[in-house]
Amino acid sequence: MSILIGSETQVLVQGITGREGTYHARAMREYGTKIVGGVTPGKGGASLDGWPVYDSVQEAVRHHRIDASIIFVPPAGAADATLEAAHAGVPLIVNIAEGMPTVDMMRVVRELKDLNLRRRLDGQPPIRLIGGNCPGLVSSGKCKVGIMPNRFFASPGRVGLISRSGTLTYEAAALLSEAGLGTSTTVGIGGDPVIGTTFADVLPLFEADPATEAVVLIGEIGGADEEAAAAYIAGHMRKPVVAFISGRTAPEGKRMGHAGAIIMGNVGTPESKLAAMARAGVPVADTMPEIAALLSKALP
Amino acid sequence: MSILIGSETQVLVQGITGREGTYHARAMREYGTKIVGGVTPGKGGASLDGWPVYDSVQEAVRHHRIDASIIFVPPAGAADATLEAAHAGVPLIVNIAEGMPTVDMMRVVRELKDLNLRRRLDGQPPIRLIGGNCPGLVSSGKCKVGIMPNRFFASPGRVGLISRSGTLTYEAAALLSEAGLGTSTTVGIGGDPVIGTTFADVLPLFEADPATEAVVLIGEIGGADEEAAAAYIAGHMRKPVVAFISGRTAPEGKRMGHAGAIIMGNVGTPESKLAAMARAGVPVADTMPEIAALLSKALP
Amino acid sequence: MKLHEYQGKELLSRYGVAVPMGKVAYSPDQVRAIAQELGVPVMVKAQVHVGGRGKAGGVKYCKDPDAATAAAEAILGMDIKGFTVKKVLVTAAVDIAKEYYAGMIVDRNVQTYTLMVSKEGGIEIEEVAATRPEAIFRLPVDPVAGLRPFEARRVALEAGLEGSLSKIAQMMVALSRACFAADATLAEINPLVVTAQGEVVAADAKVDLDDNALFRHADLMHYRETEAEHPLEVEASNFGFAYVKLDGHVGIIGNGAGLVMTSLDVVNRVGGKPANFLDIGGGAKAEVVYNAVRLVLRDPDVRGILINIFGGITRADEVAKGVIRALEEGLLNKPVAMRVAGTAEEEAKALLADLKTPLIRMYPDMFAAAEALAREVSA
Amino acid sequence: MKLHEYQGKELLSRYGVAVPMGKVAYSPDQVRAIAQELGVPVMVKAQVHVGGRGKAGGVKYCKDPDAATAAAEAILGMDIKGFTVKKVLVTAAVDIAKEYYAGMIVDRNVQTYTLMVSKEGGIEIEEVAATRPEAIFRLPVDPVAGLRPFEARRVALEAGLEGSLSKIAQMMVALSRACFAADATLAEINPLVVTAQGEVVAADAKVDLDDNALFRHADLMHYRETEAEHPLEVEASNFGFAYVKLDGHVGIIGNGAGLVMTSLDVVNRVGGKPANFLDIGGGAKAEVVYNAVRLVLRDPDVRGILINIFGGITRADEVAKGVIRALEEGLLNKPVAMRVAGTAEEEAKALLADLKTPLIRMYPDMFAAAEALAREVSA
Repeated sequence: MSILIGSETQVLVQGITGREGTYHARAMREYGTKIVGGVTPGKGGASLDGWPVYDSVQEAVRHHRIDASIIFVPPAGAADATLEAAHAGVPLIVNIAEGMPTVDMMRVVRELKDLNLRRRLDGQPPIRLIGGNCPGLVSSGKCKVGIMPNRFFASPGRVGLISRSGTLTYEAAALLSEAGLGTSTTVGIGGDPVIGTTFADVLPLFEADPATEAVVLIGEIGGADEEAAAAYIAGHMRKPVVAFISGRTAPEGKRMGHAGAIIMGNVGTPESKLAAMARAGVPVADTMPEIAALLSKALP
Repeated sequence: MSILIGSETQVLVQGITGREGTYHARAMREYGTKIVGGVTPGKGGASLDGWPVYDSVQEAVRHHRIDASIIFVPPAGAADATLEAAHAGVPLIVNIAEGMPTVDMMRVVRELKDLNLRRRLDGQPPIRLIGGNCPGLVSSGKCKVGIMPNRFFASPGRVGLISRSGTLTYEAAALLSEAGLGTSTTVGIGGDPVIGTTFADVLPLFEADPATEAVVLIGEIGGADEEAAAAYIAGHMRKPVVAFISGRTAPEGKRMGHAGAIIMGNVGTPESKLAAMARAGVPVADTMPEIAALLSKALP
Repeated sequence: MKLHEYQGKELLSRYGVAVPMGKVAYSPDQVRAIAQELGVPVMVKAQVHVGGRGKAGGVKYCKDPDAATAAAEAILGMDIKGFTVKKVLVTAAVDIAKEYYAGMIVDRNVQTYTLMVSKEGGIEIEEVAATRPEAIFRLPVDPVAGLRPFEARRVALEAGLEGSLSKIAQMMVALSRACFAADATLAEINPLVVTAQGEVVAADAKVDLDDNALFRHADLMHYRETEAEHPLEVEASNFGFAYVKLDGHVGIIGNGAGLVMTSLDVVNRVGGKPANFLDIGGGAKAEVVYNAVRLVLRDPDVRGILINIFGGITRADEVAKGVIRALEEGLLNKPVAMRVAGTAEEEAKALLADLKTPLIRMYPDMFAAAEALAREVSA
Repeated sequence: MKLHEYQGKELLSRYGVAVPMGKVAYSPDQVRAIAQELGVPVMVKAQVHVGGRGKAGGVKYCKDPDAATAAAEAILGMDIKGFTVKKVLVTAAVDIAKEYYAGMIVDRNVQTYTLMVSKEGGIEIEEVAATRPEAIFRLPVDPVAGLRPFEARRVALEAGLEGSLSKIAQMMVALSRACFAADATLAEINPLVVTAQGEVVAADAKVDLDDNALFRHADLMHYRETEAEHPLEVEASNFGFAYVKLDGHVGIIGNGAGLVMTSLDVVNRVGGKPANFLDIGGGAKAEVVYNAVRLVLRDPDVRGILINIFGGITRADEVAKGVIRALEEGLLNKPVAMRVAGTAEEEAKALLADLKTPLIRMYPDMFAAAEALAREVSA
């Protein structure tokens, strides 16, 4: 078992004929992902590595059951590609694009909310967006819809991993493998200020997932997603959660790489995040290796 | 009984301190309408004829149960005033403003649809907008939320009246009084291209209203609202309906006063409207006085 | 408000619609100068507020400045369906590979704009709509978000448009942006041309603006050309009347658009021909009615006037006073058939009954009034 | 991208925010000329990318051109928190009746902008937020529809703003329009002034633009002032690095924003002080790493470099090659503590182990690397 994706997930690659799109489509296939085709407007009818290329997502969904779409499109077109997938009814959209204007993401998130209201009234499941500016998802050993290096996700295991950071996700996954714990599903939610799915959206899925026994949450400074996650954990989670927060010594007002990693006044401070985790009874690792130790303590 | 409004309806007047607003607030009170107050931004705290004036609709709803709001605001501000009332939860909004940009109305109608989706999910009744550029509603002898001259609506009666035109509404009401039939509720839906409530929205209410025994529909050239009404009548109405269509000899491409009364190519032609009414078995009066005659024939 | 092709192109290009280089000219010399400046084959196109320029010979392809000058000489001053050509657009001729159609129109039935796209560009879209409606693909455009690129691509694909998909979609998105920003009621790019080089350009543009929204477009008011409208329409709009010049002999004045339309219908029904549509609006005073009567009388086609009033907010006696003033000032030289009812009906009838003139007659209903007048003016 | 007050006002005024007349000046003579032209008492205001100008004496009220010239002489060249004042804004002084605050900020928690309004204008909003959060009224702004006048009025009323309600609301709506149109991440009008005459003007403006959206704002690029940024930040941005200059002595290079932030944390934890944040991004080749090392070494504050790599898409051996190139070219004159793990970790370690230099040392984890380096550079 895993959350959001699994061995049967059929994946579409938007921007498949671009350099990044082609590279990662191949890497996903190597991992075991069922890629069924790709989209590049204007290149419909072509084929790549045996995959059919369509002009639009709508055309692709006419030919395949699409469970998820992953977007490799330059930041200026990423919002449009996301909406294209959403309006075609693709239930899971993973947006990799780095550098999208924040206003574009605001509008995408707003439109998805509307669309999901309508879907709810029609009895359809909601459309979920992961990212942008995220590494995607891996269901260890089954399916990857993302850009994570395959090697760190070879050990299916007991721990659900959620992170705002790419490299730290890989490092955490490697640590969990080494510690013999392994990962169940890994979700990189992305480092932008406005994103489709937050910690608090993913935690309930892990809580309900039989394959997940504990959760590692890798947060960072900026915003209040970690605080919201802590509130959710305190109120609803029975499985143990261990957190790590990066940027704890970053100065105020400086954007630390990620557009979302910035302390503005008293918003997004590490103090607030650490206090929220403490209130929720979530142990926070001071260093990455400490994560495994804290987990071992928490797990039965 | 009547539809949409009745003797208990509490009405707010937006733009009450303006010339039109004041004049019609008084005329409505004379008719018997329960006006509970008015709104003019920046004049909150004042009073007019004993009515309290508020700065915003939100403030007004804090002090009164508001069942309906009528808008006397210049066209440039009418969309905003409508949305203000809608977001404050006023269930019936009557927009009198003549000369609103069509794009403004498109956006208002779109937003109301969204708002009503949300309300539906929350188990709340929808918000209904009548107009713009309409004379409003009268429940004969009980309540007027509009600008119709009171004298033509003195005879409560058996006929529901819906119209895209103002003066023809008054004339029809007068004819129905003279004929001894009288009106139950009269709804002026307005002559603009994009309006909040169409014939087909009002017909089901008359069909369900015990006080209404027959319906008179006064349409005109332009658009396809009459065709949609005919389709509804054919499929769902048991009560007799008599129609009148003005502009039957108007030339193509000329805007006949109302922004919506224009034949564009083969859209909005009288032929199409007459054919639709014929298919639905709805007699169409050639002259206004004929309406009463056709009704008398149709009524039991 | 209707825009000329050159105005429409100027407006659309502000929002990102690519158009061929070009300028408007008022004389053959100016046309020569522009053609020389462009340095390529040009089109010389009559700028008139009426369709069918091409068939009338108002659009010419010219391979050099001499040909352009000759074309301008032929076209300037030409009469096209009653409109005299006073200016031409001189524009670089485009190397057409494909001709498509894209238009946005206020669509009452979907309560927003509908985008219409067809593979069959260059010809009258009404013709396509009438004969092969399946050749037009339609999409209601969200009035808050506007048309999005993915929607534009979808419609282009469904309509079977070929080549330069992204550029075609971009043009449609720009067209949509222009409509919302400038409050167009109609904006057509016809033909939307894909050139042999794969570029996408608007070779023609037809744009109508929403009169109700002009108050927020001070920057577009210079597009207004009072000379293009009927002089009486210009004057009526100064008075605030809804007035439309028609081609008959019976002047029509009434209160309320529906009632005036109905008066037109009645006049037609009894065999008369309306000379105009004139709505004095709600609550008109004697002065307004007086001005309406004067205006209608200034139309040389008018042989008599039908005044049809159902007093609601308007008082019938004010209407009577306005007509009487015109009579007293000696302006009334044509028969007036009046039907007055509703608010202040009795007072109006009393005022009119006192008159000792054969020119003003009262009738109990609009049918009788129209019939008598139609008989009189056709006699 | 941060804008100066005069740039922010220019931008906001394009969207309808009323601002006092004014011009930017670079010399006392220019200031005199502008003050004479304005012909009213003026404010002379330092234009620097840092807060607290007022307290530092960088803002002066001047009743006539002589006073303005004297103020300019005092302010131009002044040092404010390390920034030299090179230009001043000369602007008509406004007749303040009320001072309010209005700001729009990208708010991650509501996934759109939040409009913030307070009766307490003119002072630092962070201070109000910290001490009396109830004095700030907030409204999430629909990112598709933007702020609507009725919403702006509602917030103004709730916040207790008095007088000129419609004009205050109009200014907020214009502020919102500017944010969406120009992709601002922050836009503050502080104070938002209601004058004694009932006019509403933005007496100050602070605007930050979204760097990710600059590609669609060619018209705003001239606001960029490379001189205002740290020279190394300018150079780093030319290389495409996410680089932030900090005030310590330990240079930091890593791959991935999270990992670099964590490296900063570790250095701080062991008592060191980071000199910078530098993220080489994903998939960097040797050349990129070489440039990163060179860039960090050009910072005179740097006494040693921590290189922390967890190879994912980035190969650790490419990182090693980049560092070795810097060494071989003789550029490396400070100690480098390296932690390499992940993809191509073994290859990287083999390359580094071959080196015969005391300058580059490998550590098994980032903690050990940071600790050793911190000890070394503080010795």
